[in-house]
Order: sequence, then structure tokens, then C-alpha cells
Amino acid sequence: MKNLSKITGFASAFALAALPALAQDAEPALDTGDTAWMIVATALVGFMIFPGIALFYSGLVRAKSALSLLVQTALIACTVMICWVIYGYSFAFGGSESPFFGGFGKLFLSGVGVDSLSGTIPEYLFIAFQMTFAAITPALIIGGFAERIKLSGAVLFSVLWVTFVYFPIAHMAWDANGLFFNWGTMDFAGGTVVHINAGIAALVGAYVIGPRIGLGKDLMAPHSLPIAFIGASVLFIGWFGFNAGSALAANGTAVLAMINTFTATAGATVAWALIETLTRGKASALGCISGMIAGLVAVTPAAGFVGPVGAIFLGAIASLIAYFFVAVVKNKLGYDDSLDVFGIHGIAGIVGAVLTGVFAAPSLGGVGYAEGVGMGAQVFVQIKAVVITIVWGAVVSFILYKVTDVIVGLRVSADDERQGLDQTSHGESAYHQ
Amino acid sequence: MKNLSKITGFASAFALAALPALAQDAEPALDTGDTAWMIVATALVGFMIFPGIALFYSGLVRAKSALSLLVQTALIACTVMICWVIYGYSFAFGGSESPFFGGFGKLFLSGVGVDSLSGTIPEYLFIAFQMTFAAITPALIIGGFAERIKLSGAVLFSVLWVTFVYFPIAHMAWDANGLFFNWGTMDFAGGTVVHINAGIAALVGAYVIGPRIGLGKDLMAPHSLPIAFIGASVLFIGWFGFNAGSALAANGTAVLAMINTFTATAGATVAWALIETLTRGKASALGCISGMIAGLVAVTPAAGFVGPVGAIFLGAIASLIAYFFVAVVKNKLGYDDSLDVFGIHGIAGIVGAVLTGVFAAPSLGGVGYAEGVGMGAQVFVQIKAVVITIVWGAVVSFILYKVTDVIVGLRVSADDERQGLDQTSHGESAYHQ
Amino acid sequence: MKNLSKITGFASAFALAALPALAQDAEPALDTGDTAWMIVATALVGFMIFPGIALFYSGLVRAKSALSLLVQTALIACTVMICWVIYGYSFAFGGSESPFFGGFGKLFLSGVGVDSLSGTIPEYLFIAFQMTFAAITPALIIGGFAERIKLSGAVLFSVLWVTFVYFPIAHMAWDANGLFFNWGTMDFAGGTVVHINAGIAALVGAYVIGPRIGLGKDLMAPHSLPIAFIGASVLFIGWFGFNAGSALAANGTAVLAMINTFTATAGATVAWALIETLTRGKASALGCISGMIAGLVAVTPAAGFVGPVGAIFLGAIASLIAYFFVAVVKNKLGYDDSLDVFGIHGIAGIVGAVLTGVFAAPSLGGVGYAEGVGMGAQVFVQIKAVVITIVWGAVVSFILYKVTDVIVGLRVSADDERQGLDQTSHGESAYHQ
Amino acid sequence: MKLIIAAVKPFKLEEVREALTAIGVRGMMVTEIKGFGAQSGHTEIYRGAEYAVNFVPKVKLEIVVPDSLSDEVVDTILKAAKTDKIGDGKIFVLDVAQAVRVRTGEAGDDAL
Amino acid sequence: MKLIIAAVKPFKLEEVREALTAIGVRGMMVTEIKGFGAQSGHTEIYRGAEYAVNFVPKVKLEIVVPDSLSDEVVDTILKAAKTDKIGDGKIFVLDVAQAVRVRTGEAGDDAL
Amino acid sequence: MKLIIAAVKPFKLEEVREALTAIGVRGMMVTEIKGFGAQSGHTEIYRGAEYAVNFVPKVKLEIVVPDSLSDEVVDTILKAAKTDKIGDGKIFVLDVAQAVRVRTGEAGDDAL
Ligand SMILES: Nc1ncnc2c1ncn2[C@@H]1O[C@H](COP(=O)(O)OP(=O)(O)O)[C@@H](O)[C@H]1O
Ligand SMILES: Nc1ncnc2c1ncn2[C@@H]1O[C@H](COP(=O)(O)OP(=O)(O)O)[C@@H](O)[C@H]1O
Ligand SMILES: Nc1ncnc2c1ncn2[C@@H]1O[C@H](COP(=O)(O)OP(=O)(O)O)[C@@H](O)[C@H]1O
Repeated sequence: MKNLSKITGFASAFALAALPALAQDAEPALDTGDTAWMIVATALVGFMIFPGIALFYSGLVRAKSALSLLVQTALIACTVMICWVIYGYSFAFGGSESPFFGGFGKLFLSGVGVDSLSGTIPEYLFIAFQMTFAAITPALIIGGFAERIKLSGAVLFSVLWVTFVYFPIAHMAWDANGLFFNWGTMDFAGGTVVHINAGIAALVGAYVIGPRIGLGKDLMAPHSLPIAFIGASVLFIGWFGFNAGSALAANGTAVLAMINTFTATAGATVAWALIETLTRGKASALGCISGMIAGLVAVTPAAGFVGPVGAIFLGAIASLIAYFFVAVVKNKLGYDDSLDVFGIHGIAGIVGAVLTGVFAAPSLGGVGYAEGVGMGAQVFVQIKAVVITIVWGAVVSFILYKVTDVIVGLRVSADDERQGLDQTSHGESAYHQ
Repeated sequence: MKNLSKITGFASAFALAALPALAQDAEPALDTGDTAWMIVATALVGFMIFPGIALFYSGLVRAKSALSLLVQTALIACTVMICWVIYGYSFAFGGSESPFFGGFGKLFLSGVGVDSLSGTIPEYLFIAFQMTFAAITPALIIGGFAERIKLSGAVLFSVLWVTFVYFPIAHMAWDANGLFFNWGTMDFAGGTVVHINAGIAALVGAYVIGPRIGLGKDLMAPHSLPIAFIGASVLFIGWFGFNAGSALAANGTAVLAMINTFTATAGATVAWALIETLTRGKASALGCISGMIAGLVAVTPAAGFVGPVGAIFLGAIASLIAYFFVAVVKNKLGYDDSLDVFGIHGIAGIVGAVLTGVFAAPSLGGVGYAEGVGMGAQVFVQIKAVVITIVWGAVVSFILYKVTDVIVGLRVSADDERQGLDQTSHGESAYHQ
Repeated sequence: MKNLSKITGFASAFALAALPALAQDAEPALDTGDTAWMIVATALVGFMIFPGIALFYSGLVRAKSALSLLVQTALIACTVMICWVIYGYSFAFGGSESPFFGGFGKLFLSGVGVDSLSGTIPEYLFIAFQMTFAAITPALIIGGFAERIKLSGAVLFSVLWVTFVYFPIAHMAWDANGLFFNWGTMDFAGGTVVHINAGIAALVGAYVIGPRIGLGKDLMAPHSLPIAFIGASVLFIGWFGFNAGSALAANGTAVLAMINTFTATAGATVAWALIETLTRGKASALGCISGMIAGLVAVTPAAGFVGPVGAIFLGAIASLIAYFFVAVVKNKLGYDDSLDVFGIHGIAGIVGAVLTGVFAAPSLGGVGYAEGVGMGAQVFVQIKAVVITIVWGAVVSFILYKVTDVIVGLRVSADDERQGLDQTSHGESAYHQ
Repeated sequence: MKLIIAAVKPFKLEEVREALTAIGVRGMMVTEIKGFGAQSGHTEIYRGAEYAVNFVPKVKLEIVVPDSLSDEVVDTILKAAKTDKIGDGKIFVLDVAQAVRVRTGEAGDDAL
Repeated sequence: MKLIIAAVKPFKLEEVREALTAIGVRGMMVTEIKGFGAQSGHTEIYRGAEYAVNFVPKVKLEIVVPDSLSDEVVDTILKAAKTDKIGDGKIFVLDVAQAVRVRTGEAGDDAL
Repeated sequence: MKLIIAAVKPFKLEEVREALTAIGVRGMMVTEIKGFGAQSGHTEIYRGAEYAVNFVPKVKLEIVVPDSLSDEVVDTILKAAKTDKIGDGKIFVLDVAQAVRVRTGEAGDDAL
């Protein structure tokens, strides 16, 4: 039990349900407190999409494509929600015994009713909570090829990607029969499934689709940092649903995940500001929100496993490495991951996944490892899960981009790109002032 | 019980309170989980006003009137809140036996104390939750005559309107003695009371007050679609409080309402984008948020009664009809319901109310009807409630506009309108850049 | 018990935990409903910072310094969060018996674990909730010297200030051994600790740092009132976490605090709009949000003690006095408290603290006083706490400003100020359009 | 050729543009400006701080036309922009030494 | 008549406007522009991407005055806009063939 | 001296500025304008309401140079701004009677 409940947030729900201490009686019953919290947690993750990530991205691009990121985010998220209830939930949590695939048992949510429970909460709630995770992940990816992607291409790719990358990896990580799950990988709220996954897909996309016209020549500064700041802040607050919600209950673990989300983000934000101050004498607003996101990503797999002080360091380290990557490495490599999805979600995600294995150590204030597991062994399984995710994600994503390109095309014409996606793809202008 | 609890969200609270399964003991006691959720639900509906609807509307008007919508929303909502605690709650839920009027029993919330309960939650919480509904409804209406209304006129009309239209209809729909309530009309979260009601009042207002100067000649494009998008997203998230909160408890029904709110909105958003793509080759940002609102409105009466897959269709159908209305019909009729309150809230509200009677069928994944009631009969009472609401709303609203016009006037001078309400009514400019 | 639980929101948690009626058994146990609510309340106060106060302030300054307020808010809040877990919590709630200081007992949160409880919620949750209070307070202060402060100065001052002003006063007000606490001062959610404290520090700062170049000559109108409106609205909604959360449980007191937060804010907003209409014939958007904040501040100490109708008057009175102060008095005194932190938080905070002693009277719908205490006596201890806070805050803040000035300097160069902090301190522009 | 500069009220722009196209003007440059003149601005008050905004939003048109067309253009603008209220604007005429079309290199009247 | 075009520092606008009104100038057109000149711009860095912003914000004034007033206007602007720092701006004078007031149709100096 | 006014495509601004600096132009005034000409605008539809946007975003350059440099400047802009697509823009040349540098008071060519 204890051991299991340490392995992953989602697992703990099932685990806890059986603990007499927490359920009124032996057989699981609905707990109104847990249900209340999870309803809110689900709404908070929804908030990360509407308007969180949409604004964060929209503010960072040029005014002429400000709307395109909003439309892409909204349509991708909505389409994936529809896929989720039709087949996604089944593919991920359909009950099959395969370590890779959930099966067809719950297509159209068949068998689920108002009274079905999942641990101490209604199963519909677990479904809705998971749905928001599935919906936000492909929306994260589009930052990698902003301002030049075709709307139809973005949506089609997203559908293919969740089907062949996200649903299987979600099964591997969170289903009781899943591959990583049974390795004992610690991924509290989805560092591998969501962030590494999105980061790598964005990187591949940036390569396949190619850089924006005028990159390195034209001024491509964010058209509205205040809007990006609103987006980042909404992501910060929504992330409490993402991380603390992954305990699937209103318990001590959820609370630990919450305070860690605060402290890791604080550490990461301050770290980014400091490194900027040291290297160029100025701490920027974009730097603050970049550090903020880096910290949030890094603490995602660690949230329920490390201590509040350890989380500060975990966040700061991930932030510094991400800074180094986007400010130094990236410019050398010269690809155009326009909004640094890989540089921030990917890199901080990887650092966070690995460091989770480290800071979970009781000596560092963590909750410790499963019986008989040491730091070395834990770090190893963490890395194993990361590598599988990267390889699977990179290869399959590459294929899916090519497939999408053949079917509807990925990139708009040079003239359309120059004029801006808002007018050419959506027939509107963001501002009339 | 079962039967009653199916009839309406608000009813269920009282109903459930008595079910041994859900309350620790026979006599109702406060449930901290239900209370926790309802506190949040109330805050979420507040969020729909501040800043939800205010931003949604402000972003859609021209920059010279951007502030006027913010001020009108804030002052209308605040004034109605004051009316609510003084006499509104009593008029709607004052305990009288009349099917139309709650009476004077609870003026100034007399008799309510910290320990008074309403089902498993404090009565003050039920009062606050209901207060947010009363406050947002008149704020929805002002979109119908944006950019030309007098502030004093908007506020006075709102006070009269809640007094003579909203409070009575809220009593009819949600009070145990209410007219619709006893017909067995299914209106989970207020499709008739809030949305059809607001839509019809806006339509009448648009006719009475007349179109904006330069309509069809000047460019009246939204001055900031990103701001409108923020507003729409806040409405989306806040709507979980509106719909799932209408279960008045953290239970399976609340969760069903939540997942349906997601899927119906997803279906509606995608549907609007598709029809735009088919008819003009481009999916717009304004289209996405219009579809989003249409879906949210349509699922409001249905949230706790239909299934997640049925909700997708319900949302999509309402969205397409609303699209057809605002994009085709409206331009033929030539009135100026400036922000399409009728076209979206009114139309999608009517479609949603009727389809609730359809998709509630168990065969379509719904929770079913009250004993002895079939789809046909249910659809009939749905339509009856809609018709009464439209007639009552239209007639009384018309009179109240005329009254308001006599007392303080409804419309600003042509010069003031041309210069913009921000400077002429509020003495400010939205932006100094 | 009763008596104590009346004295302060935070106290009640400890109090209630022991009431058989509310806990399943004699010894305290975690309540999932209370925990669910307090997780959300904590997130809501976080929301007041990210992006609430940041946007509110950013929208009110000129475009050339729009980002500086965002960066200052983010870095101050994050830095203080780090201080909080390292020593702040210990200094405020470390368990020492001193009436002024919490001691070193809980440095690095030592002794706190996943299972530690504070009343019916995990202690980590109480820590996180309190952390958000500590983080927002110094962020409020910076509005007093916006557009001219050095980033390093702002951050250093904040660290010193929380250490020598906030932590001690938090201990005095909320710790069971605290000075005000044992006087029986009624401060439900932190009127003295947070708002009066911040207001006075801002006033002193405005004097020490001096007015902006061009004050009274150049146009210093808010660069984006819509952004300020978003900020104010987020503050409004987040404030439910602040006030209702201060009950530390999902109970009747929390709900009373919530409805009072609504009605007081409504009264205050309408009052400000009315006085503007009377004095200059126009109700402004800035006026609405100023009144809103004044009401929220005023009800903070009163939230759990007064009645919903009394709260309307409390809010309105505080709003009118704050209006008179910022619109009349301030311009006579000629200091530059740029965003009226003293004028609104300070003044409304003082009025609210005193009126709490008045409107708590049962005759005015309040919950009443501790046994043997009358209105006069209560008002007297209210004033005593206010005076101590003002004196302590003013003197210590003054010293800390001087210290900061010596170490890193407080003010940027005239040229940098004229060009704007965004470019000179952060190397960015808020907008590229 | 002549350069005709006109400052008019913003909401008159469309009318003026249409009138000019009608008489064969094929191009112009339009700029949003702050106008200062007999028409007074307005005051804005923010929390008691009063600001006099001395400028009024106007639109500036710059049109280069063959000498032959110059007077007609001026008259057309006069008619189209007129509201008989203060602040209607001004029209100025300057001589242009040369005009070239970038795309083709055509010079003189052909460039217009 | 003369058209006087001046590019000055934004924060000098009010001072210049007041000085000009004092000597009887009754109107002008003001435009926010991006200036390029000896005064260098600044660099902005966004996540490591460095952009040189070569333009400096300036305000352009366009004033039409009777020949008689021209020199005085130039001198007035010179005095009011001066900070002795690089980037203070330039003043250019052009001849104006004709001026008309839209509201009244008045032409020539009467139109100003 | 001559005032050279050019309306060009926004994304060409940097190229033109570099080309001009290369031939010794030391200053200019740049304004974002709405251009009207042969290049047609676009339509925007908002909830079924269709708006024809007749103007195309352009950038206006105003450069004062000594007569000697005038032709070279025109040619340089011609080359740098050309895309051979409709809407490339126009160049106009006007005479300038006087130029003064605010900071120093220098007049004539020295002011440029
Ligand atoms: N001498 C001038 N030079 C340049 N522009 C002027 C001049 N006089 C007026 N204008 C422009 O014309 C606009 C209208 O002029 P104004 O004096 O306000 O009203 P009217 O033209 O009716 O007398 C002003 O806002 C300004 O932009
Ligand atoms: N040759 C020119 N033509 C047009 N405008 C110019 C010219 N030279 C300078 N300007 C304008 O004058 C402003 C100030 O000129 P600059 O050379 O930077 O400083 P200074 O005038 O002190 O030498 C520039 O930003 C530009 O707007
Ligand atoms: N007669 C004119 N007067 C002033 N500006 C003009 C004139 N004709 C064109 N322009 C400017 O030049 C731009 C390009 O001209 P246009 O006719 O669209 O293309 P092209 O120059 O290739 O023929 C226009 O957008 C407008 O700003």
C-alpha cells in the first residue's frame, strides 16, 4: 500500500480508498471532500488551457499572429476532449492488461454511470480530470512552430499525436498495468507524459516545419508581455489542480504537492532572474515567467515526493539549466522552437524527472523510496522512463508530422506567413485601436 | 425523492439531504465537502461577472467604449447584489406558497443565521450562490445595446428588471412552490431563468433603443479579441460553478454536470469552427468563443440530465443554429443586438431547453425522466416553460424600458455616442499608449 | 471556546478542532472538506498575486513602466515565499511564548511532516495559506513608489520588511501567544497585519523616495484600464480565499465571511460611483475598481463578525472616506503615493478595523463580542491594535528604507526614470504592435 | 504635381476616401494624428488627478496628384469632410518636384 | 505660407506646444514617429534572442504659419525643445502653396 | 535641400534603412501609415458582419538630404524597396527651404 501509494499520485487514489482510516467503511464510498477538491482541480487544469496556455503563447508572438495561437489552442483542446470521451479514455484506462494499451473496453465511456466510483470520487470525475491533461498536452506542442502552421495541420496532427503518443504513454505511466508504473517510476503529475512528451514533439516539429521567415533578421519580440504574464500566472494557479489534484484526494499528499509547487516555482523564478542579472545586468519580465514555467514543469513529477525546501533547489536547478539551454545552446543549434517548448518544458521536464529520484531521499526531506529501492536504483528507473518517452515520442511524432503534411499540409504560404496568420487563416485582426 | 431530484439541480439539495446514504444521520447536518464545493462554486459564478462577462463584452466593442461595458457590468452586478440581500432573496425564495412570488418573509435575510442550513450547506451559502445568478443575468442583457446606453438607464432598468422579471421567474423555476418546478420542467442550472430571459430582454432592448450610429457603414470590429477571449475563457471555467454548482453538493450529479459542460462546449466550439470553415474557408477566433458560449448556454438546462456523449451533440446542434441566426437571419432583420445576446444566449438557450427533454432519454445516455413521463411529454413542458418565459420577459421588459426612458432616459446624445461612451459617460480613456 | 473562536478566524481552527460536534472524535483528525476548501483558498490568495495585484498595478502606470510592476511583484512574492519556509513561518508561528516573536523552533519547517495537522487540516496547508499572505503584503507596498524604484531596492526592502515588520505583527495578531490576539482584537483576515501595514509602509516609502519626475505636469494616466480591471476582478475573487479561507474550515463562519465580502464590496463600489457622479457628474471605471478594493480591504477584518446588511454599510462608509482621501486630501499633501496604497489600503483598512468593533454588535446583525465585552471596549482594543501597527510599521519601515538606500539604493537615475523602467531596468518593452 | 495634406475628423475618412476615388484619385497615405487647434480637447480625472488633454484625434491624408487635379481634390475634400462644426480640419497644398513608383520606376504623373 | 516640420523628444511636446501657443500659433498636427539619427537606439534581449532597436521614439510636429511668423516659430521650437543632449531633433521649413479651412472654406493666411 | 517622402512595405523598412545608411544618410523620420492605392485591402467578417478594409499597412519614410544626394537616395530606395509586386510604394521629392538642428542651432546642410 504505502509503497504503491508512493509510486504515483494517481495510484494513491485506488490505494487510499482501501485504507480504513480514510474511508468510512471497508468498501469504497464517495467522499464529498475529495470530490469537492477534485471538481475544482479539474476546473483548474481546464483554466490552464482556457485561457492559460493560449494567452501565454499569444502574448509571445507578433501581433499579426496573436489570434492564431488562441484559435489553435481552443480547437485542439476541444477536439481532443471529444476524442477522449469517444476512445481516448478507453485507450489509456480501458482496463486491458497490456502494459502499453488500455484497450477498447470503455469506448464512449461505456459502463460508466453517475454512481461509478474511482477510489473515493466518481469515475466521471477521474475521466474529466484526465481529459484536461490529454487536452492541454498537444496545445503545449504548437508553441514549437507558432506563426507558420496551418490550422488544419495543427488540429489533424494533434488528433494523431494523442492517439499514437499520448494515450499509450498515459497508459504506461498511470494505469495499474502500465509499463513505467510497474517499474516503479516516480512521476507524480505527469512530467514524462505531459511535459517531456510535448517538448520533444515540439522540437521535432520545429525541425520538420522549419524556421519562421526572417528569423534572426526581423524583430520577433513578444507583442504583449502583459498578456503573456497573465497566461503564465493562470498556468501557475491552474497548476495546483494539475499537481495537487494528482493525489486524487484532499489529503496530506495533495497538500505536500501544493506547497512544493509554490516553493519550486519560487526557486525557479528567482534563479532565472538572478542568472539574467549576472549575465546581462537586467532581470526581465519574460525571464520571470520563463523561470516560473520551468519551475512548474520541474516540480510536476516531484510534487508529492520531495520536501518544500528540497523543491526550492529542484526548481532552481531546472530553471538554470533551461536558461542555459534557451539563451545559449538553442541559438547555436539554430532551429526555431519559437516559444521554447523543448527548451523549457522538455529540458525542465527531464531535469525534474531525474531530480525527483534524488530529492525524494528522506535525507533531503523527501518521502523516501519504495521498500528496498535506493536513490541510485530510483534515478535509473526515472531515466529509463525518460528515455523511452523521448525515443517513442520523437520517432512517432516525426512520422505523424510527415503524414499530416501529406494529408492537409503543415505550413502556410510565405505570403500568408508574412501577412500574418490572423488575417490569412482566420480573417480577423486581433486589435482595432 | 429520486423523481424530484431529477427535476432540478437546486431541488436535489433538499431532496438529498434526507437520503440516509448521504447524510450522517436522519436530520440534515452541514457537510464540509458539500460546503467546500459550494463556496468555490459561488466564487466561480462571481468570476463569470468579475471579470468574465465584463471582458467578453468590453473586448468586442470599439476602443472608445471599452470602459463603458466594464463600468456597466460592475455597477449593475453590485446594485443587484444589494437588492438581493434586501428583498430579492425573499421575493424568490421567501417561503410563500404562491407559484409566482416568494413573498416578504425573508426581507433583509431576516431569520437567517450562521447556523441556518439549506440541505447540507449553510443557508447563507445558498443565498450567496443564488445572488451571483441574479447579479450576472442583467449584466448579460447590456450586450444588446452596447455603446449607446446611458449608465443611469442601464442601472435603473436592471433594478426594475430583476424585480419584475428575474425574481418571479427564479421563484417559478427553482422554488419548491414554483410554477415550472411543479410542472416538472427540467432546467438544471437556469437555461430559462438566466439565458432565455436575458436574451429576450436584450432583443427587446435593441429594438427599443435602436441601432448604433453608423451601423453597417463604419468599421465596428472588436477592439481587442484577446480581451474577449480572456472573458470567454473565464466564463467557460466559471460556468463549472454555475452548472456543477447547481447540484448544491459535491456528488455524482455535480460531476455529471461538469463533464457535460466540457463536452457540450467542445462540441459547440468545434461545430462553429467547422461551419465557418465550410461557409467562408476560415475559422475565426470570434467564432471559437461564440461557439464556446453557445455550447455553455445550451448545456446549462441539460447539465445534470444528459450523458457526456449526448452533450456533444446537444452543444453542436445549438451552436450551428446560433451561427445560422447571427450570421444569416440577424443581418436580414437589421436590428442591432450589438453583442448577439439574443442570437447566442437566447437562441442557444431555447435550443438547449428543448433538447434537454430529448437527450435526457436513457436511450440517448440521459438519466431519464420522472416516473410516468415520456420524451414527448417532457419536451412539451420544456416548451411550455420557454414560451411563458419569453412572453413574460418580452412584455414586462418592454414596459420597463419605456419606464426607464421616461425617468432617466435610455440613450446618450449622438455626439456623445460618436465620441464614445468612455469619454462622455466616464471621463476616461481605456488606453494611453 | 466560543469566546476565542470569535476573536479571530485563524484561532477558530484550533478552537473548532476540539468541538465534538465538528470532529468525528475527541482528538483532531483531518477533515477532507475543510482540507479541500483550504487548498482552494490558498490557491485563491496565490491568484491575488499571480496575476491579481501585478495586473492591477501594471495597468495603472504608464506603458513605459508596465513590466516593472509585474517583475517587482513576481520577484518579491517568490523571494518572500523562500524566506517563509526558511524562517518566516518560525518567526511568526514557531511556538515561542513571546507576544512579539514566534522563535526559531520551526526554521526550515523542521518537525512538520505530511501527517502533521493544524486543526482539521494538514499543517503544511496552514503554512502554505499563511505563506501567500506574507507574499502578497510587500507586493502591495510597491504601488507607493511605482515607476522610479530600483528592482534590487524593492526586493531587498521587502525581505527586510517582512522580517522586521510583517512576521512579528503576524505573530502578535494571529498566534495564540500574540499580543493583539490576547487583547481580544477582532481581525478576521488581516486588516491590520496586511492592509494597514502595507498602506503605512507605502506612505513612508513615497515620502522617502520622493515623487515621480513630472508629477502634476505630465500625463500620468493609467496606460490600460482594462488590464487594471482584470487585476481588480482577480483580487475580488481571490479575496474569497483570503477572507472565507481565514475560517480555516468549510463552515458557517467561512460562508458568513464570503457573503459579507460580496455585500461590502458591492456597497463600496456603488458608493464610490455615486460620490463621483455627485461631485463630477461621471462614474469612472477607475472609480469602480478603486471602490471595489476599498470595500474588500474594509471587510477583511470584519468578514466573520458582521452581518451581510451591516457589511454593505461598512463597505460604503470606508469607500467614501477613501474617496475623500485620494481625491481631496492627497492632492493637498502633495506626496506621490502613486497607486494610492495608503489612500485605499491604509485608510479603508483603518476604517474597517474600527468599524468591525461597531458592526459586530448583535443589534447591527453582527455575531457579537466576547463575554463581558461591549462595543466601546471592543472599539478601543481595535484602535489600540491599529495604532501599534501604524507606529511600529512607520518607524521600522522608515529605518529599513534608509538601510536599503545605503546598501543598494532605492531610486533609479532621472534619465532611466524618464525613459521608463521597462527598458532601463528590464531591457524590454511591454508592447510591440 | 502637388502634395495635398488634409487633417479631417476620423469618422469622415471613409466618406472622403470614397469621394476622392470617385474623381479618380488612385492613392493616398493616411496617418492617425493628434490635432491641436480651435477645437478644444477634454479633461480626464483619475482619482482626483486632473489632466487636460489638449489634442483631438484627427486623420491626416497625404495625396499627390497632377497639378491639373489639385483644385478638384481640394474641393472634393472640402465637401466631404464638412460638418460645419468646429474642428472640421484644414487642407494644405505643396509643390512636388518629383514622384516615382517603386515597382516600375515610372516617374512623374505616370507614377501616381 | 510655410510648413514647419519638427522632430522633437516626446517629453518636450507639452513645453513646445505651450511656447508656440504663446506666440500665437493656433494649430498643429502631431504624430508619434520612430526617429533614426545620431542618437543610437537600444538592444532588447528575449530569451537570448538579441534585437537592436535602431529607432528612437520622437514626436513630429507639422505647423503651417504665415511667412511672417515662420522664423519666430523656428526659434521658439529651438528654445523649447533644447536639452543639449544628442537626439534633440530637427526643424525643417517648406513652402506652402495654399491653405484652406474646411469648415468655412476660408483660404490663405485666414485659414490658419 | 530636398525632403524625400517614401511609402514602402513594412517588412522592407530594415533593408531600406541599411541601404540608406550605407550611402551616408544620417537621419530619417519613420511613420506607420495606412496606405490606399492599387493594391487592394482585405475583408474581415465578424459574426456575419463583413467589413472591407481598404487600407494596407505601409511605412512612410521622410528624409531630408542635400540636393546633391537626392537622386542617389531615390535610386537606393527604389532598389531596396522593390519586390516587383503591386503595392511596393511611391517616392516623392519636395524642396526644403531651411533645416535646423535643435541641439546646436546649425542650419542648412550642416543640420542634416
Ligand atoms: N496652422 C495649422 N497647421 C497645421 N495643422 C493645423 C493648423 N491649424 C489647424 N490644424 C489642424 O486642423 C485641425 C482642425 O483645426 P481647428 O482649428 O481645431 O478647427 P477648424 O479647422 O474648424 O478651425 C486641428 O486639429 C489640426 O490638426
Ligand atoms: N536628415 C534627416 N531627415 C529627417 N529627419 C531627421 C534627419 N536627421 C535627423 N532627423 C530626425 O531628428 C531626430 C534627432 O536627430 P539625431 O541625429 O538623433 O540627433 P541630433 O538632432 O541631436 O543630431 C532623429 O531621431 C530623426 O527623427
Ligand atoms: N497618389 C498618391 N499619393 C500618396 N500616396 C500614394 C499615392 N499612390 C500610392 N500611394 C502610396 O503608395 C502605396 C503603394 O501604392 P499602390 O498603388 O498600392 O501600389 P504600386 O505603388 O505598386 O502601384 C499606397 O499604399 C500609398 O500609401
